[in-house]
Amino acid sequence: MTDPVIKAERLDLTFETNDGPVQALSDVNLTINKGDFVSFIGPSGCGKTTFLRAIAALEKPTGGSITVNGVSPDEARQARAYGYVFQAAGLYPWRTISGNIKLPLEIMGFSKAEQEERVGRVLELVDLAGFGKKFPWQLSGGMQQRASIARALAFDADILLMDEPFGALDEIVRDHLNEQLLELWARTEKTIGFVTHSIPEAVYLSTKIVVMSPRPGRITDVIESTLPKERPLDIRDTPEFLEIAHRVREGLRAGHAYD
Amino acid sequence: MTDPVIKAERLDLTFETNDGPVQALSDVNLTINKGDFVSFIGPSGCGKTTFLRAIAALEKPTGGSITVNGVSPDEARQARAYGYVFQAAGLYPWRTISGNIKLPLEIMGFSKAEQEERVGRVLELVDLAGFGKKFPWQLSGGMQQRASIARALAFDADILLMDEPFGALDEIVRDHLNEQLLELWARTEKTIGFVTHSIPEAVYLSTKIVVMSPRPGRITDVIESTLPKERPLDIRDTPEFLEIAHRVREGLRAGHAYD
Amino acid sequence: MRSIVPVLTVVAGIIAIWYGAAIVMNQQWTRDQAERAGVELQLSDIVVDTLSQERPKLPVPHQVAAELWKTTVEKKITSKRSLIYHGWITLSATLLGFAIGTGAGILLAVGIVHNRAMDMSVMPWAIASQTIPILAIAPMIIVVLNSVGVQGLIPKAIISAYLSFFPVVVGMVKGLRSPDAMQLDLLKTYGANKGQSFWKLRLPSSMPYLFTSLKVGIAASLVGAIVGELPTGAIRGLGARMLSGSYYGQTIQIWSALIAAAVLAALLVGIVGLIQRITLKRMGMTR
Amino acid sequence: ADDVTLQLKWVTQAQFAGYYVALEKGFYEEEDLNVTIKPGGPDIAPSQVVAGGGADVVIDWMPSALAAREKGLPLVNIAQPFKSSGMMLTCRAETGITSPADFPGKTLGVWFFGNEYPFLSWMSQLGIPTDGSEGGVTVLKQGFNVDPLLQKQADCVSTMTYNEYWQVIDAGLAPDDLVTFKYEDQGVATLEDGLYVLENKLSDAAFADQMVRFVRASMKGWKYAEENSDEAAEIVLEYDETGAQTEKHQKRMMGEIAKLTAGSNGALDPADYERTVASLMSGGSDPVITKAPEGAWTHAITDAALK
Amino acid sequence: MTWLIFALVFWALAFFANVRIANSGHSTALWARLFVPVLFGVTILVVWEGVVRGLGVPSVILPPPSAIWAQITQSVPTLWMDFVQTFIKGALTGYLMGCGAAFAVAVLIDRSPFLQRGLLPVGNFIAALPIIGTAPILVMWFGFDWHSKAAVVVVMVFFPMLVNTVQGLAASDTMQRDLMKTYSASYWQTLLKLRLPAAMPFVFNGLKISTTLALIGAIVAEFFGSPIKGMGFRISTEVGRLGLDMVWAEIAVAAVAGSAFYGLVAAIEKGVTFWHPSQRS
Ligand SMILES: Nc1ncnc2c1ncn2[C@@H]1O[C@H](COP(=O)(O)OP(=O)(O)OP(=O)(O)O)[C@@H](O)[C@H]1O
Ligand SMILES: Nc1ncnc2c1ncn2[C@@H]1O[C@H](COP(=O)(O)OP(=O)(O)OP(=O)(O)O)[C@@H](O)[C@H]1O
Ligand SMILES: Cc1ncc(C[n+]2csc(CCO)c2C)c(N)n1
Ligand SMILES: [Mg+2]
Ligand SMILES: [Mg+2]
Repeated sequence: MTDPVIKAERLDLTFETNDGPVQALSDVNLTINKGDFVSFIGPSGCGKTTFLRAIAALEKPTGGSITVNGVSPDEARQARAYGYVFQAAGLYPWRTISGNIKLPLEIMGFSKAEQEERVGRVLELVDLAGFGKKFPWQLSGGMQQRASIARALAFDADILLMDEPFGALDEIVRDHLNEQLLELWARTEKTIGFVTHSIPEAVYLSTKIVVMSPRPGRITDVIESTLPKERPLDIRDTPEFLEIAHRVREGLRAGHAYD
Repeated sequence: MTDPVIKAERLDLTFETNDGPVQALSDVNLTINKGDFVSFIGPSGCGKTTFLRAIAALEKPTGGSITVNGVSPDEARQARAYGYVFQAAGLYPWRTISGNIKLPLEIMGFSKAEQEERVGRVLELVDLAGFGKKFPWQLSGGMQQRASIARALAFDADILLMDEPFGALDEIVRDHLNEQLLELWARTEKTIGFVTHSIPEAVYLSTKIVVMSPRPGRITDVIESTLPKERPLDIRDTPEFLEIAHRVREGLRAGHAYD
Repeated sequence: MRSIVPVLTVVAGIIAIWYGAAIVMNQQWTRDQAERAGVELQLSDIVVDTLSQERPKLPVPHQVAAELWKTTVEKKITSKRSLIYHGWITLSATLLGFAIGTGAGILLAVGIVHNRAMDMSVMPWAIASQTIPILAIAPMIIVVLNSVGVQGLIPKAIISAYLSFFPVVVGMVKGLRSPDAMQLDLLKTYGANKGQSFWKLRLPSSMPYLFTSLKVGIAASLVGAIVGELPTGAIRGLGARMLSGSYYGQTIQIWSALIAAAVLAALLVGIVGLIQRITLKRMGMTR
Repeated sequence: ADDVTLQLKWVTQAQFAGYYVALEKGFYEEEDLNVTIKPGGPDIAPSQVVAGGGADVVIDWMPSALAAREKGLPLVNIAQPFKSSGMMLTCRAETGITSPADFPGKTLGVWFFGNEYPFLSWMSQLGIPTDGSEGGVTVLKQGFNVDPLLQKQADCVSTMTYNEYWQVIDAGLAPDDLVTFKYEDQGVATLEDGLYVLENKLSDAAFADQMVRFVRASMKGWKYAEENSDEAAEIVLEYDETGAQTEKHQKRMMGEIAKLTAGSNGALDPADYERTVASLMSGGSDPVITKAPEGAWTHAITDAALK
Repeated sequence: MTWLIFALVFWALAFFANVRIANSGHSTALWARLFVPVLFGVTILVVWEGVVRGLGVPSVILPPPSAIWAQITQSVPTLWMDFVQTFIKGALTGYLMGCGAAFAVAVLIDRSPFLQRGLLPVGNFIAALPIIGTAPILVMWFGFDWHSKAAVVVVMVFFPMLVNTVQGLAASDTMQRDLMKTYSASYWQTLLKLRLPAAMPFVFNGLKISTTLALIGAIVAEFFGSPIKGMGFRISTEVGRLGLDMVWAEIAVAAVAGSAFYGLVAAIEKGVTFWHPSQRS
């Protein structure tokens, strides 16, 4: 459990815009080990998405370094290390839901039969069985988001990066998917980077919680979870859980201007 | 407080799709009075968005009737009765954030000075002051969502329809905006229709909570809140609050297939 | 089919304007003739005469219709006086040219989108190539092809292709670049190669642009095929009909060939439109 | 049989009847030739076609052939079936034009594309500027037809005695409504429709022999056409693939053409040649050709063909 | 032979140079964006010169670029006069009127589904009339001067512009339109604030294609009757006279003017549709 999978050192990232530069990440240092489940939490606009994108080589840092499995994020991407769930569903409008889920499978060269099998399985997982033949605009917002989660789970990436995947889901579906995700993680030993706004969700899921502060995005706290790996839903009522949640809330509040 | 603003009777709505019809709403009866704050809660895909769209005359019911202020939704729209926050931000990419917020103001013929004044005010309200000159793709997901809320608040519609407006926001911003919204509502006597997945949020904000069941979308429970109109944030720890929340959770759970 | 009534209404309007314009434009000639003959004219005489001149400045619809009827229905289609025969000659060059032009256009666009060197060097010259007046270099193309032994359909098709490839390039370059950042990013996270991003993302999202370009392109092909008939001796085809009509001042013949060409163009554009609708529908892009 | 390709100067019409008759009647076959006749048109320069190898022999007017020769394309006249010129300027009488002295200030339609030389040299002999300057004429590039005259966009247009003139008549104007100036009558006639080949190819004996046979058969065709005017016109109609020519017009054209070919047995009359050259060189400051051409014609072919 | 070899070697070198520059880090620099197409063009010219000289192509078929350049420098006044007549008076006027009319018609018929269904097919029909047929007629109607050329251009650019604008006006997405509906925005407000901006990428497609069509149209129309100036007049006259140098000199002017025209429209497009994904990457 101690090989560093993702290692960011003194990471800086600045966007050039029409009215001046925007510093999105500033001096970010973080090590994520194999099998870690890391949640990122922080106020809106603090750079969570940007950091995830930098890990997946979708943004180029303007300073510092980042390595994934010891190589550059670009090389890791070539090796198909990532499954990514974007903040918006981003389904291709000309493909049906099944077609969208098949997309990565086609690209990675799975056989037709295997594709069908996997599509069926993940649709089941996100509770969308029966909607495979619909087009994205025929689904509700939450259903689209679930479809995009299914798409990222359909193939076996070592690193799963999820940007607020459960944002548009109701509590009950959310709890259900949280359980499913934990089970998948325990079974497959994936490394997961997970952005969320829900403190209980972050605490429930993670082995490590990264609290970020607003612009320029910095890491203000990294909390190692002391919860056991086996986590029934009612662990959320234990004092241990509540204590971690409290610490996260304090960290978050510190970054805000209100009160 | 007893003029019906929105009155739906035996409402049915069926979508025709490439593989057969999808019934989104079935036999929906609901009366919303002037000054009500109504939350809609229900599993993903149950028809919440569809119902909001029907109120705003964006979808045509296939059965039953719906009136707004005693006239058809279409006529109400002509009278500019609605402020609508969509589930996705839907900002126009060719306008800056300020430009996007000005859009309804231009359409409704506000003076230039008034436009500037209001844009400044609502940007402040959603904590985006300083981002007016940016383009939508230069903002984070949550910031875009806040911009779209600002856009709907910039003008004074009598009926505010909000489709998961705070879904992509962290707890603290969310609490802050909840307070702001309640204050605005108390001040202006608006009628508000609000879709959310957060049970505490629904209970905290509403005078009436509508629980919906999955496809075909039906109303399973309408809960009148007994909470006072004045609601400090810590009302959420009172037994009364928890009881209502419990009732909502039970109603929600009944509509789910799990457990 | 819902468009029948609107189309007929518009056509009726145009025909009415057309008759009116014909009377106005042709009356000068009627008056001059009468003056030479020294007769006085009533208004009704003028109207009757303007609608039945042998070489009017603007032939009236029924004259053109009669000529069309005569040259399509009443002539065997193998006859050299049959517009169907000439139309077929032009159509075959158009289709071949369109195939070449579209193929080349799409290939160029793909190259431009995927290869920076091509983007930077080819696009400006593709544009410049279109500013060369085709009618001026067409004879040279014909002469050069002739000297290497290429004759007949191909030179015409090449000229037709030359005119149709450009709208396809411009539209396709735009279309292939239309996917938004998130759609591209998704494929990047899969480590998809260029070919995969092309087939799975760029090509599907370019479809609306492609079809718009194809509609313009097929009309341009037809014009190209007709232009190409001039420097090949203008012996067959709709262009030859127009030219010989114009050479002998046979306005009615020009107009009937013109209408035939326009019908052909409308059919071709209509077919592309139909394919567009079917394709986009199957892709779920029309709601 | 030897293949020979002939490029015409214009579309299939009675102007080229001799060649079509020779083809139809088998005169070329008798000479063991397999002749292909390529119609011309407004976008085809015969001299360019022969330079590009698209034809072995072309029909062209002498002014443009000599101008091409001066440009470095060595065209040689091997036969001259047309003795006289059919070109004229046709004006509407109501414009008040009665003689060339009335031209200044008027608008004249002229054919370009290499056909403008006779007009330009005539005007420069008359001393009338054509560049739009004071006291000159306004020149229009006339399209393919006589519309400018009919639509009164020009006071005069170029016509051929055998073709466009009759289109004006057919359009409803009477001969009395028109005033015509034939180049022949004005003393500025230049040689029209001659047969031209590339000079270097003539040194090839086999090619020269083909040309001899070609000219012999063609002249046989021309004489047949002159005598059987209506039949010749029908043969031309047969070969017109556009289906645009009318019998009435072609028969009348053939009648007029016969007048122009009448005086020729095919051999170029050196006197006509000299007159043409003189006319082209007399153009004041802007002559069509600047020095008398050398070797622009030969009797070698016609001598062998007609003996 | 040496000419041919020289041309081929030059081509190979230039090819490698361009690929190197384009794939280097400088590829977005201004100098690189100018240098690469220029080198490409120079290569074409060198190969052309080499092939013409190497194979001894007669200059009445294809003159070498050097001869064309000599002709250009000699005939500046004539070329300028022709340019003004054809480009400024004919093409530009026609372009403005044709694109303007097509745009207006697109907006008009967009308003009325009835007209859209009625006029669009008929509009396609009329605008698909080939130039060879329309030019003689328009010359007969509008006279020999530039007016008839402008009319030909109007007819030529109408269709591409119309199709693109109509397509563009349909390009806004459902949510964007729904938003306008909730404001109960009037037709004109929706048009001005949503549909026109969203249509701009398509509109500029039409405008760009039309630049080249306008120039071709104006030149070709002169073929069917003209005063004795203009680029089309000069080209057809000089082809007949075998003055191929002059023909290519005019073509060169046309290519430069046309490219500049296109470039100008493309630059405006970049400014107006900066937000479109195709302009952002
Ligand atoms: N393409 C871009 N161009 C310019 N600025 C950008 C761009 N993308 C992000 N930013 C800026 O970078 C900052 C961080 O954005 P980011 O999307 O990472 O936030 P986030 O933490 O994901 O927020 P949220 O929770 O709202 O999604 C923001 O201030 C945003 O305005
Ligand atoms: N345009 C459409 N065409 C066909 N079916 C549609 C369309 N829009 C919605 N639906 C269907 O109608 C049902 C209700 O959708 P709706 O968007 O109202 O759900 P929702 O309650 O808003 O869900 P969520 O919380 O996930 O946003 C879903 O089953 C969806 O598939
Ligand atoms: C553009 C153009 N140029 C010339 C002529 C006339 N023309 C062409 S060939 C020829 C001699 C043989 O008929 C004549 C007089 C025309 N009509 N249009
Ligand atoms: Mg984000
Ligand atoms: Mg919804």
